[in-house]
Amino acid sequence: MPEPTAPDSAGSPGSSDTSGASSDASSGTFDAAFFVRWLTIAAASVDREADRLTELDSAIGDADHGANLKRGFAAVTAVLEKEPPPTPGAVLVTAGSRLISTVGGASGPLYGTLLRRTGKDLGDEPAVSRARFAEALEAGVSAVSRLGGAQAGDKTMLDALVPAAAALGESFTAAREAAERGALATVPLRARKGRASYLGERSVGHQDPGATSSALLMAALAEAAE
Amino acid sequence: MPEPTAPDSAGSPGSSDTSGASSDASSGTFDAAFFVRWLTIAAASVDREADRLTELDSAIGDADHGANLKRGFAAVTAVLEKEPPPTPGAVLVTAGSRLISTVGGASGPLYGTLLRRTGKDLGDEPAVSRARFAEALEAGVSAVSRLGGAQAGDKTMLDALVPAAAALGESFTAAREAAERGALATVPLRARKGRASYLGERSVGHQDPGATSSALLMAALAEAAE
Amino acid sequence: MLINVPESVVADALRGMAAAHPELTVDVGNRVVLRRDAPMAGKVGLVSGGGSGHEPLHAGFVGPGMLAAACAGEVFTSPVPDQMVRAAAAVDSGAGVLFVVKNYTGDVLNFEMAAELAEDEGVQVAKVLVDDDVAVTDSLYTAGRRGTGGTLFVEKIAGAAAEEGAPLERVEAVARRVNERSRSFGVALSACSTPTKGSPTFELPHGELELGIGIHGEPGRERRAMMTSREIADFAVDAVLEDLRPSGPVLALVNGMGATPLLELYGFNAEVQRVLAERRIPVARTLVGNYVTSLDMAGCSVTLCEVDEELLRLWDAPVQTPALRWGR
Amino acid sequence: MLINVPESVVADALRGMAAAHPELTVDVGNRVVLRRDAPMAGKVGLVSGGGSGHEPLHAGFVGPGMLAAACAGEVFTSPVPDQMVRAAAAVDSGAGVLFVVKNYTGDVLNFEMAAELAEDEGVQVAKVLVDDDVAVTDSLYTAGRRGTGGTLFVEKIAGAAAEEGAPLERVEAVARRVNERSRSFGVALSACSTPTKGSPTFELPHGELELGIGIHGEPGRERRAMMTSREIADFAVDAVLEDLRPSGPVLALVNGMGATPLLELYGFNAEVQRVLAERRIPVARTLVGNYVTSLDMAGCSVTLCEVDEELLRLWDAPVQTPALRWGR
Ligand SMILES: Nc1ncnc2c1ncn2[C@@H]1O[C@H](COP(=O)(O)OP(=O)(O)O)[C@@H](O)[C@H]1O
Ligand SMILES: Nc1ncnc2c1ncn2[C@@H]1O[C@H](COP(=O)(O)OP(=O)(O)O)[C@@H](O)[C@H]1O
Ligand SMILES: [Mg+2]
Ligand SMILES: [Mg+2]
Ligand SMILES: [Mg+2]
Ligand SMILES: [Mg+2]
Repeated sequence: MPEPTAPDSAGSPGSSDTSGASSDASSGTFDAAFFVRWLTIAAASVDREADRLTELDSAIGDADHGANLKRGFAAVTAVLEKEPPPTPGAVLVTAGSRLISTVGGASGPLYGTLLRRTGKDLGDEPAVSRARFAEALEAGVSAVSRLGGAQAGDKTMLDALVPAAAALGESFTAAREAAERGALATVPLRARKGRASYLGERSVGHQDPGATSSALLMAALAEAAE
Repeated sequence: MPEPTAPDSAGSPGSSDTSGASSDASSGTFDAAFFVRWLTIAAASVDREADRLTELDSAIGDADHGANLKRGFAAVTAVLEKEPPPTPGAVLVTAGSRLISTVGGASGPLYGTLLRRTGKDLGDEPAVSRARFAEALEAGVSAVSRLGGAQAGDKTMLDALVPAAAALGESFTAAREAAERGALATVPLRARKGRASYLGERSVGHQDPGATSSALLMAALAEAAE
Repeated sequence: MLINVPESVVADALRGMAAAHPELTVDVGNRVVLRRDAPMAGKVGLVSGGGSGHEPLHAGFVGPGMLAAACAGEVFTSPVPDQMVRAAAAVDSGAGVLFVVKNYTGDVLNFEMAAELAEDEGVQVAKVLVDDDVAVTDSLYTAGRRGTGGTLFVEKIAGAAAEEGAPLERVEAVARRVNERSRSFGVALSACSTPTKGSPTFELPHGELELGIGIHGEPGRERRAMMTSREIADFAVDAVLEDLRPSGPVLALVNGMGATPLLELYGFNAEVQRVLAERRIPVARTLVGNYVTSLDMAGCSVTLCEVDEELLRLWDAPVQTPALRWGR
Repeated sequence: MLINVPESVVADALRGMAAAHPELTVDVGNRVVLRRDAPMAGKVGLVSGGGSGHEPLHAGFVGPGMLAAACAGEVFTSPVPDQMVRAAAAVDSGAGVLFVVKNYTGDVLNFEMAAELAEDEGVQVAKVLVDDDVAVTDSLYTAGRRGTGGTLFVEKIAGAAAEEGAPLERVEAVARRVNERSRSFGVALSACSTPTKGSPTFELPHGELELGIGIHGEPGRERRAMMTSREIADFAVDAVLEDLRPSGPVLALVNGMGATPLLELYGFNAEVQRVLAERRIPVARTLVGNYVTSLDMAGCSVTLCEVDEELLRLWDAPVQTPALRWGR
């Protein structure tokens, strides 16, 4: 792996996939088009998996998470297609604003804030390194945590986002895998935030829909980077 | 069969049970206690069969016939037990009035009228012959037909009551059997009166609940006479 | 079911109604709900009633400007004559009583017997039969068209006439006029469960519906694969218009059968209004809600009533009942 | 389901609402329902909203004496900030706006963002969170108590204060007071089906019920074998009283979740009143009906609100909305 390992990912569980044959290694920096590609792939993935997300939300929530994100990401791709913003930061801020204006529910402001804060942190650089992006994403994830008052372990999207942001310093693949593991790890947890918290013990044994959609977003990122 | 055959039952299909070992032959006349016994047996039978009557009414009506008659006949036995009327006519008039005051629906006024009219026809005779009763019952059945504007063949209680009244001239058993046949014969009919008529062709293939309860009443009568 | 035992459902509901509506007199023993100020001096009293399970019809329509009394039967079972006799005696101020009767054999017979008995007691009784449901052909081969949503129009408009002090013949004539100009058509998306039976009155597989249902949980005239709100509106409105052919403006009642969410019902109303606009029928007033229900049945009905100026004025007149309330 | 496609359910309902209620302004594009006379000079505007599927809450409570505007989100999904910003701008007469927000993460976040944006536009915004549901313990381990039936009390009573011309701080204080004195407990006898999912949100076998449910089709805290109306009333009222311990009279809301027939709901009210009498809690007013619903869920909730003289006066004050209407 020619790129430097982000210091804070040192203690994270290593990726089992060490081939590293993604565009990570070669590209070096990522421009606005890359971020548009990411969100376009994410939108397609959310659209495909909407029913599964809704099904998960039906078990411990209110059965709308899939429809919410599908609506929001469709709006995001529409605006990005119509007027592609010039910088990575602008892409993310635009996309985040669009999510806030179209999703509603808990996930709208939270995902919207994630993208907006990450984008703002990137400033107006025309292209960013993965390390820089990882740093910005951590800022975005912190903003989500502040806004919703949740921590990793509360059985929310943060259980996927926190480890993913940390692992992004290592590689896109590592971020994807960390998010997937984080989402799976929500199954035995008892929810402390969001609607699932109303269920108390009965939330145990179900995977969190928001953590699952976060894993989809990270998988889309890894795919965009391939 | 020592008793005279009622002239109008001559053409009716003969009873398959020719043993005639009921109290018909022996008693000659029937007093108030007999009519109370009839209605008490009828009440027990309606109570036992209430769910089946409701089930039948559920198919082509509104699922209340069993509950209606159960409520009404319970009220009838209560009043007859408390103050047993002195004559057959008074028993039937009292019972009919009670049905009218407690059943509601279509069957309340119809069965109420059946008993009241039959009872009125019997006047204040202290005991009546089966032939006299048969005559009075025909008057009661005619009153039902006038009140509800229905005829035999319309898929109503009249499909059991009309042949039963006619056969009662012959024997109690014949009346019971005629009522049972009449009730069964409603299955292929298309309803023209009552709620079942709303279903048009879809009423075909179901047995009429009112004809079924009329058959129960006639079976109770035969049992009382045994 | 949210009940104690099936036998006490109606009495329990009346006790609960009494607690919620101190402005009404609720005679739980006789199952009669009355205006507190009955008899209203010099005014005709409207008395209606029928089987329970159609709430808020009828007791929810008792109050100034609508019914003077309502008699509650068992679930889907006409009340008994004694109830109507008692109601008539309680609301008659000498100006007479109008019985509003939905056209079902049971209701017709019980109200008829009651009218005879009440007249024996010296009350002047007129009767109007409501038979607005076009799903049933009114012929020798049926018990005649059923009374459904049109009942609300009859009770509101005749109630307003009575409130104005119109004499019995006039109130009766108004009621008859409203009924003659009202037509309904209903659709079920699920069956309902009566307390006694405890399970759905008929089997309706998911993805199918019943067209031309009444309000007693009986199946309709025809079963079909599920239709969209748009298609149902087309079908129901056209079924009504085929029979009504209004030349003037109409009142529209877009009624829920009980379990259809208001969200869906309002959406259905949008489609009903669309069809009416396409058919060039002006709509004077629209009422959307669960008013003439069938326990927990999912579904809806559309009732149209062609109105002239007088009927519209009477519709708009103040009404103060648990379920309908406006003006003053 | 009586719909066209799941995606258009909310817009269709708003169009239908516009047709039925010419006395309201319905902005279908922005999903905001407004009083026709907004902004009301010198008066605070109450703005509420939330996911759809709880009708008549909130749009059915828009009108004189209650809400100035309601924002409709997708089914069970909080509206987006843009809607509340638009509503605030439309109803602000300079006297400021009170956001009435049910305590759900989504609603809280979206209304918070809206408040910030509206204040940027020069509108003075106060917020009150409704969290009356005692089935959820308000602790670090939950998102806090949910807002359910108490919302109706807050919107009605604060709406009356606004109508009287009380300044923003006062309207806000009244709203807060009502919320602090309101507690609810809900029970489901069936799950509900959202348009998107098209099937029940959870499996509830016949003969079982869920205790401690919210209004979003989520399961409750506990599943039990079916209870009688009497037992449910005991359980629900005691759950509320354990938390509320009123020393004075209460308002009682006996609320249906959508598919429970009014007949059953009134019967349930009789049991609720019985328990309250047994517990020696005087009931000042009772409201029975489907007001804060969960689509086609069968079930009920009980909300009690301890009132002083002022709150009772404001409750009794005239209100003119599609779903609540009295006085004047
Ligand atoms: N306070 C919170 N912090 C972070 N994530 C949260 C919080 N509350 C909820 N979530 C996430 O949001 C997801 C639900 O989103 P969604 O279903 O779209 O919204 P809603 O819960 O309003 O219906 C949950 O699965 C959880 O991952
Ligand atoms: N016009 C009529 N003449 C004679 N019998 C009738 C008539 N209408 C209905 N019935 C009988 O009444 C029965 C239904 O009684 P019930 O269910 O108690 O009353 P309802 O139809 O009012 O619910 C029918 O099965 C039929 O036999
Ligand atoms: Mg959700
Ligand atoms: Mg019946
Ligand atoms: Mg009946
Ligand atoms: Mg939601």
